[in-house]
Amino acid sequence: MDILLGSLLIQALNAIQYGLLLFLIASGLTLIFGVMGVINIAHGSFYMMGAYFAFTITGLTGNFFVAVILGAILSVIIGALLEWALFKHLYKRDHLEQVLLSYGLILIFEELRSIFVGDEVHSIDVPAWLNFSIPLGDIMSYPFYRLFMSGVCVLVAIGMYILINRTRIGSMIRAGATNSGMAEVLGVNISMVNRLVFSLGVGLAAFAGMINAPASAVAPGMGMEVLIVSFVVVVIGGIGSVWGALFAAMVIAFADTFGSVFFPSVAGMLTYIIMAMVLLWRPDGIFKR
Amino acid sequence: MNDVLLRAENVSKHFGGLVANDNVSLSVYKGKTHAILGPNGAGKSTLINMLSGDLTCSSGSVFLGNLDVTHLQPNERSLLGIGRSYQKTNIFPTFTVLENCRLAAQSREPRLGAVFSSASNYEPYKNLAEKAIWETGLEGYESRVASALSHGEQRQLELAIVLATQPSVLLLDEPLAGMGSEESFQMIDLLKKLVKTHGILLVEHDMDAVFAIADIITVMVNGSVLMTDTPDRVRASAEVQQAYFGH
Amino acid sequence: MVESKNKYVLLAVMFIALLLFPTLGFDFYNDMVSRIVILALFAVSLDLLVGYAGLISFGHAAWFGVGAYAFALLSTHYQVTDSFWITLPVALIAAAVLSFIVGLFVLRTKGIYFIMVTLAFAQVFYFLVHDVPAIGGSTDGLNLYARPTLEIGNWVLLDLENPLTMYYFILAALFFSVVLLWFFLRSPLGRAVQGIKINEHRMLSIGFPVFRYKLIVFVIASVFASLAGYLFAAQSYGVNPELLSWHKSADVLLMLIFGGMGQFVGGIVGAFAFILLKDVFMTYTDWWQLWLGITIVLFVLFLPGGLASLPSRFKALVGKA
Amino acid sequence: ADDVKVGLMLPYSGTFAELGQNITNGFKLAIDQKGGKIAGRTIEYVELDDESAPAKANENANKLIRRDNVDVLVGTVHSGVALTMARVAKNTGALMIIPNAGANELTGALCSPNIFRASFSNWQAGYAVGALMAQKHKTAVSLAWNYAAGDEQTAGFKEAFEAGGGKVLKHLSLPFPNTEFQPLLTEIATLQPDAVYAFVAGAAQVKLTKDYEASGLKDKIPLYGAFLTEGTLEAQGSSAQGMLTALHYADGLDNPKNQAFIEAYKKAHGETPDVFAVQGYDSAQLFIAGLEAVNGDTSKKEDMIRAMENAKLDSPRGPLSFSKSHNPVMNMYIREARGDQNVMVGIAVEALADPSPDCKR
Amino acid sequence: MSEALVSAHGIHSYYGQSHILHGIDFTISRGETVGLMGRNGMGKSTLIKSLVGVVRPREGEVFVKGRSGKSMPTYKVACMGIAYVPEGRGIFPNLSVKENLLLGARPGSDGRLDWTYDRVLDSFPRLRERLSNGGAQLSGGEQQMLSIGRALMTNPDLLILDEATEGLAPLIAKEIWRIIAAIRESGIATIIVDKNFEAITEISTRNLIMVKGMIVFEGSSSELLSDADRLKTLLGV
Ligand SMILES: Nc1ncnc2c1ncn2[C@@H]1O[C@H](COP(=O)(O)OP(=O)(O)OP(=O)(O)O)[C@@H](O)[C@H]1O
Ligand SMILES: Nc1ncnc2c1ncn2[C@@H]1O[C@H](COP(=O)(O)OP(=O)(O)OP(=O)(O)O)[C@@H](O)[C@H]1O
Ligand SMILES: [Mg+2]
Ligand SMILES: [Mg+2]
Repeated sequence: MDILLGSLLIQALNAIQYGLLLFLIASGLTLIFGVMGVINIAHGSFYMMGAYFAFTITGLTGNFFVAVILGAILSVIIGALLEWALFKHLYKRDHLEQVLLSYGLILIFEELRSIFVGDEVHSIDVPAWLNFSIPLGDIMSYPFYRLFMSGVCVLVAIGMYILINRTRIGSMIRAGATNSGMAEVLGVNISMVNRLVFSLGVGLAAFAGMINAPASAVAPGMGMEVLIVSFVVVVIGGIGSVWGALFAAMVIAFADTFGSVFFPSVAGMLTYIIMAMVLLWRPDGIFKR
Repeated sequence: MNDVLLRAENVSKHFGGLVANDNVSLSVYKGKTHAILGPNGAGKSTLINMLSGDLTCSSGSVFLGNLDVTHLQPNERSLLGIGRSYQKTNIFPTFTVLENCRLAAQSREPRLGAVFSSASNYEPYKNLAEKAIWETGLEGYESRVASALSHGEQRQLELAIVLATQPSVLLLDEPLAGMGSEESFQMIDLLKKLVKTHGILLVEHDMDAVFAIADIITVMVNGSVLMTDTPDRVRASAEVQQAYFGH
Repeated sequence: MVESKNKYVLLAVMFIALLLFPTLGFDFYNDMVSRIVILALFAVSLDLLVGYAGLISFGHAAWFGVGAYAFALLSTHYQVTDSFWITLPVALIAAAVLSFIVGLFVLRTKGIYFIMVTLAFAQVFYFLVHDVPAIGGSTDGLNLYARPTLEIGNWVLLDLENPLTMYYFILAALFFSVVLLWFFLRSPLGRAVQGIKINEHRMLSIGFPVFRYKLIVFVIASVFASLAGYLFAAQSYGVNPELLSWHKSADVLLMLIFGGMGQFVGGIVGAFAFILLKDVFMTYTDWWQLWLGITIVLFVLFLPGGLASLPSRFKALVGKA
Repeated sequence: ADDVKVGLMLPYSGTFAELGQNITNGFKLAIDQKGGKIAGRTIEYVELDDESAPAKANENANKLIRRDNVDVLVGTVHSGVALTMARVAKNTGALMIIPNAGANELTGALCSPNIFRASFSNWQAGYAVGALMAQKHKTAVSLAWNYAAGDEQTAGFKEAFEAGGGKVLKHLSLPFPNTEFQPLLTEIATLQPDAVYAFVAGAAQVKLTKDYEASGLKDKIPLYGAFLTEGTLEAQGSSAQGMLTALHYADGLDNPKNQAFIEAYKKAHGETPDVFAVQGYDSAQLFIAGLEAVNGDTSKKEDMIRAMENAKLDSPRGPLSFSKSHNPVMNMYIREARGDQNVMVGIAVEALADPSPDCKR
Repeated sequence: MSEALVSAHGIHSYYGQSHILHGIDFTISRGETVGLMGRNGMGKSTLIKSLVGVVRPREGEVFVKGRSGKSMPTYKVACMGIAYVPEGRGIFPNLSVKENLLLGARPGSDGRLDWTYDRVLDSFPRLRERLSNGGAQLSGGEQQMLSIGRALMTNPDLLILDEATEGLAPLIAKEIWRIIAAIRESGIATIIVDKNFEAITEISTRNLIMVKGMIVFEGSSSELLSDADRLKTLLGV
C-alpha cells in the first residue's frame, strides 16, 4: 500500500517534470505558430540545431553553459536570417505554403547536420555541479538535473507570459498576426517585430534542445520526434496561450506517464485520443482567447 | 393588419455579466417597416442575431408566424424565410458578384442529386441572382470579383445576397452604412418597394432614411426597449431625444 | 476562363502521355509511373477536401490505409476472397462508413484545430493497424500474395497480375476519378462546397446546411483516397502501418501544395514532380535532401500557387511583353 | 565478361544513416581485399537510400532489381523495409543478402532459397541475453519498445531466461519511438527484480542507460541487453560502463581474422569497425563464396545458392555458417562495456542457430 | 499657407491590372480640413491609401512632410504624424480595447501630448466600460469609436477619417464632428470622407470631389453649396 502510494507520488512528480519539459520544447512553437500564426514544421529542426550547437560548442569550450549562451545567440541570429531571407515573404501567403517552405528547411537542416557533424549518436555530460541525485525511497533517486530543467521551464513560461500578454511588444505581435497592414498604419514596425519574434522563437526551440541535451541524446531524427507533440501541446492549449500550452503539456505528460504504466497497450494512442477529446469538447482549445 | 411575420417574445442575451438584451419583445408585420434605433452598443445587432439564429437566446422565444423557431439553426430559419444582412460586410470575396448571388439563390433549391448538371447554367438560379443584382443597383458588376469592389459596392452586394434568397422577412443591420447619398436614395426606394411584399426589420443610424420609411420604431437603450411607437411620437419623445439624438 | 482552359489542355496532354508511356518500353518505369498515378489519385482526393472545400486534413492517409488494409485483410489475413467485385466495394464502403463516423466528430472543429483532430484520428487508426493483431496489426505489415481477380463467372475480364493491364487499370481509375471530380465541382453541391471554403458563416445564414455538406465531401474524399489505397495495396503486394502514418498524410499534402491546390491538375502535377524530382536528386547527387530542400524553398518563394500555376504565369508574362 | 552489379539498398539518410554507411564500408572492404574483382569480374555498386521507409520499399527494391538489373540485392537495416524487399526478392527470384534487419520472419515464414541473412535474427539476439541472465539471476523485468523487433527479441529473451530457471515478473513496454523512461524506471524500482532486460535502439539506448544510472538503479538492479551499448558507448559515458550484453560480435575480439579485419578497416576508413561493419563484411564474404563457386557465372544461380548455403566463413565474429533457413549459426558472446569498447568476457551460447520453426521449405 | 504635410503629384494607383487613380494632384497643409467626396467606388479610399502608403502608386509620387514616400515604409508614414481611420475600422479582434488603444500611442511630432489615454476615454465613455473586452466583442459603433480613439492616441499632425461616422448613432456622430472641429482648432489637419455632406461642408476649409479616379472639383464649401447642379450630378444630392 505504502509502496504503491509512494510510487504513485513519484509518478506524479515524473509527470510534472515531463510536462514542464514538453512545454519548454513547444515554447518556441508557441511564439512562431501560436502567436505569429506561421505554421512552422521546421520547429523540430531548430530544436535539433540547438542540441548540436550545445554538443559541438561544449566540445570546443568544455563548458556547457558557455555553449548554451553562445548557441542561443547563434540560433537567434540564424532565426533572424531565416526570417529575413525566407519567412518574411510568406506572412501574407497561404498557410500551406509555410508548411511547404518549412518542410524544405527540414530537409536542408537534416542534410547539413549529416554533412557537418555526421550521423552518430552523441551526448553531453551533465555539468558536474548539477550532476547529483536526490534519494527517493530506498532504491530509487531523482536526478537533480531534471529538477533544474523544471526550474528553467517555469522561468521560460513566466517570461513568455509576460512578454506576450503584458508588454506592448506582445500586443504588437498579436496585432501583426491578425492585421499587419493596420498595425503598420498605426506606426508599428511590423517587419522588425516579426523578425524579433521569429528569431526569439527559433532561439527558444534551440534553447530547449540545448537544455534537454544532457538529459537525453544528440542524434539524427531527434527533431522529428518532438515535432508533432509540440503542435499537439500548442493546439490543445488554445493557440497563442502560454498558460494553455503549459496546461496542455501537463495533461499530455500525465497521460503518457500513467498510460505507459497502467495501459501500455494503448499508450501510443493516448495522446491523440486526449487531443481528439479535448478538441471535441472545446473546439478552440482549452484556453481559447 | 394582424399579419405578424416574425415575433420576439421576451428574448434576453447575456455575455458573461453583460446583459446585451433584456426581455425584448417585438413584432415584424408584413407590409411594414419596423425600425430599431438606439445608441451604439444598445443591443440592436444582438437582437437581430437572435432572430436570425446567429446567436442563441439566453431566454425567451422567437416565432415565425406561429412556428417556434427559437431552437432552429440559422440555415433552417433562412429556409423558412428569414433573411438577414450584416453590419460588417459578409460576402464571398473571391467569387464574382453573380456567383455570390447565384449561390444564395441555390440554397432555395439545393438539387443535391443533380450531380451531372452544371450549377451555373441552371436558369432559375441565374434569374433570381440577376434580379437581386438589378434591384440593388449592381448591374454591370456581375463578373467583378467581390473583393475588388469598393466598400460601398460591397455593402450593396451584402443586400443583394439576402434578396437572392427570397426571404419573407428581412432583417437589415445598417444596410445604408457606407453607401453614398445617391446609393442611399436608391436603397430607400428599393426598401419602399420591397416592404409591400415583405416584412422589414431595419437597424439604421441614418435618421433621414429611418423617418422616410419606418412605419413603427422601437428605441433600445442598454439592452432594453425604451419605447415602441410611430415615428412621429418617437421623434417627439423627450427621453429618446436625450438618449439618442442628443439635442 | 482562358486560364482554366489551359488547365484542361494540360490535363489532356498528361493523360495522353500516360497512355502512351508503356509503348516506350521502359519496363521498370511502368511500375513506377503507375505508383505515382496512384499517389496522384490520392492527392486529387485530398485536393477535393483541401483545395475546394477548405478542409485541411492532416489525416488523409487514414483513408488510404483503410482501402489498403481492407484488401489485405480480406485477401491475405482472413483469406475471404480476392475478388475485385467484393474487395473493392468493401474497401470503399468501409472508408465511407468510417469517415462518416469520424467526420461527425472532426467537422465540429475548424481551421488549425481541424488539422489537428484529423491528425489525431488518423494516428488512432495508425496505432490500431500497428498494435492490434486482429486487424493485421504489426509494425511490419502484411504481405499479399496476389492482386485482385477481376472475373465474371470463370471468365477473366482483366488479368491484373499482368503489369501492363494493371498500369492501364490504375490509369483508368485516375481518369474516371478526375472526370467525376470535374462533374462534382460544377454541380450545385460542388459549388456550395466551394462557397463553404470561402465563407462558411455566410453559407449558413443564407440557408445551407453547412455541416451536412462538409460531411458529404469528407466522405467522398475519403472514398477516393480509399480507392487509391486499395490500388496501392494491390499494386505493391503488401501493406504496412506506414501507409497510415502522419508522414504519409504530410507527403500527400506536400505534393498537393507543390503542384498547386484547388487547381484541378495540381495534385497530379505535384505527385509527379515531387517524386521524380526526388528520384533525380537521389540518383544524381550526393546530398539529395539538401538539393530537394533548396528546390522546395525556391519554389515556394518564386512560385506561389504551385506548379499548376505555371501556364497562367507564363501567359501573363508573354502577355505583358 | 562485364561487371557484376551489387545493389546496396540501405539507409543513407535519417536515424539509421550511420549503420547504412558502416555496412557499406564493410561490404566494400571485403571486395577491395579481393582487388575489386571476384572470379575475374569487376564489382560495380548501385547505392540507393531506402530512407527506412517501408511504404517506398517495394518501389526501391524493384528499381534495383528490374531497372538496374543487379545480381544481388543487399539490404537493409529496417525490418519493415527488409520484409518488403524479401517479398520482392521472393517473387522475382533475385538473390538477396540481409546485412542487418533482424525480423524473424525474414528467415522464417518468408524464407526462400534466394534469401540469405548475414547478421542475426531477433530471436537469437534476445535468446543469448536470456541465457546470460539466467546464469546469474532469478527474476527479471523486461522493457522494450512496442514494435515487432522489440516483441521478437523479448520473446527470445524470455524463452532462454525461463528455460534457465528464471522468472519474468513483468513486461514493460512503451510506444516506439518514445524515450520518456522515467515512469518505467519508477515501476522497476517498485517491482524490485534481480535484473532488467531492455531493448531500445539508437539514441534511445543513450537516454535509457543515462536515466537508469541517474535514477540510482544501475548499481542495484543490473541492466542487460543485446545491442544496448552498441555504437553508442561513447555517448553513454559512465552510464554504460561495466554493463553486460550478449551479441554475436565484440570489439577487438581476439582472433586473427578479426585483428586483420580491424587493421584493414582502420586503414580504409580511419575508424574502428563495429558489428554493422562486420555484418556488411560478411555479407560480401558470403556473396564472394557464391560467386567464386560458379567462377563468376551469375547465371548459375542454383549452384551459387548451394555454395552459399554450405559456406563456412571465417568471419571477424568467429566461425560463421548458415542454418537450413539461411540464418547465421554463430557464437553469441558475453561482452562487458569498458571504456569505449564492448569487450568479450565469455560466451553466452556457442554456435547458436535459430530453429526458424516457420520456415517451411 | 504653411508647410505641406502630405502631397501627391500625378499619382496613378492600381489594384492588380485595374487602373483606379488617374493622375491625382493633391496637397494638404497644416491646419487645413479637407472634405473628400464622391460616389461609391470613385477612388476616395484608394487615394487615401495611396497617401498613407498602404497602396503604392505605380506612377507619380507622394511626399510626406517633404520627404518622398516612395521607399518609406508605411509605419514611418505613421510615425511622421499621419493617422488613419480606415473604412471598416480595422480593429484587432484578439486585442482588448485597452491594448488596441495603447498599441500606437505616442506623443506627437513636437512632443505634444494632447490626446492621452484618459482624454480619449473621456471622449468615448462607452469604451471605458468595455476596456477588457476583446475587439471582436464590441458593437459596430463601439468599434468605430475605438478606431478613432486609437488614431487620436498617436497625436497626429494629420488625421484621415475614412467614413469615420459609419454606424455611429447620431449622438456619437455629433460628438465626432465636435472633436473634428476641436482638432481643427488645435491646428491638426484632417481629411474627411463621409456621406454626411452637410456636416463636412460645415467645417471643411476645402472640398474635393472625385469621379472615376480623378478630381473633378476643388473649392470652398460656399462655392460648392452654391452650385446645386454640380452637387446633383457629382454627388446625387
Ligand atoms: N461576443 C460578445 N461578447 C461580449 N460582449 C459583446 C459581444 N458581442 C456584443 N457585445 C456587447 O454587447 C453590447 C450590444 O452589442 P450590439 O452589437 O448588439 O450593439 P448595437 O446596438 O448593434 O450597436 P451598434 O449600433 O454600435 O452596432 C455591446 O456593448 C457589445 O460590447
Ligand atoms: N482590393 C481591390 N482590388 C481591386 N479593385 C478594387 C479594390 N478595392 C477597390 N477596388 C476598386 O477600385 C475602385 C475605387 O475604390 P475605392 O475603395 O477607392 O472607392 P471609394 O471611393 O472609397 O468608394 P466607397 O465610397 O464605396 O468606399 C472601385 O471601383 C473598386 O471596385
Ligand atoms: Mg450593431
Ligand atoms: Mg471608400
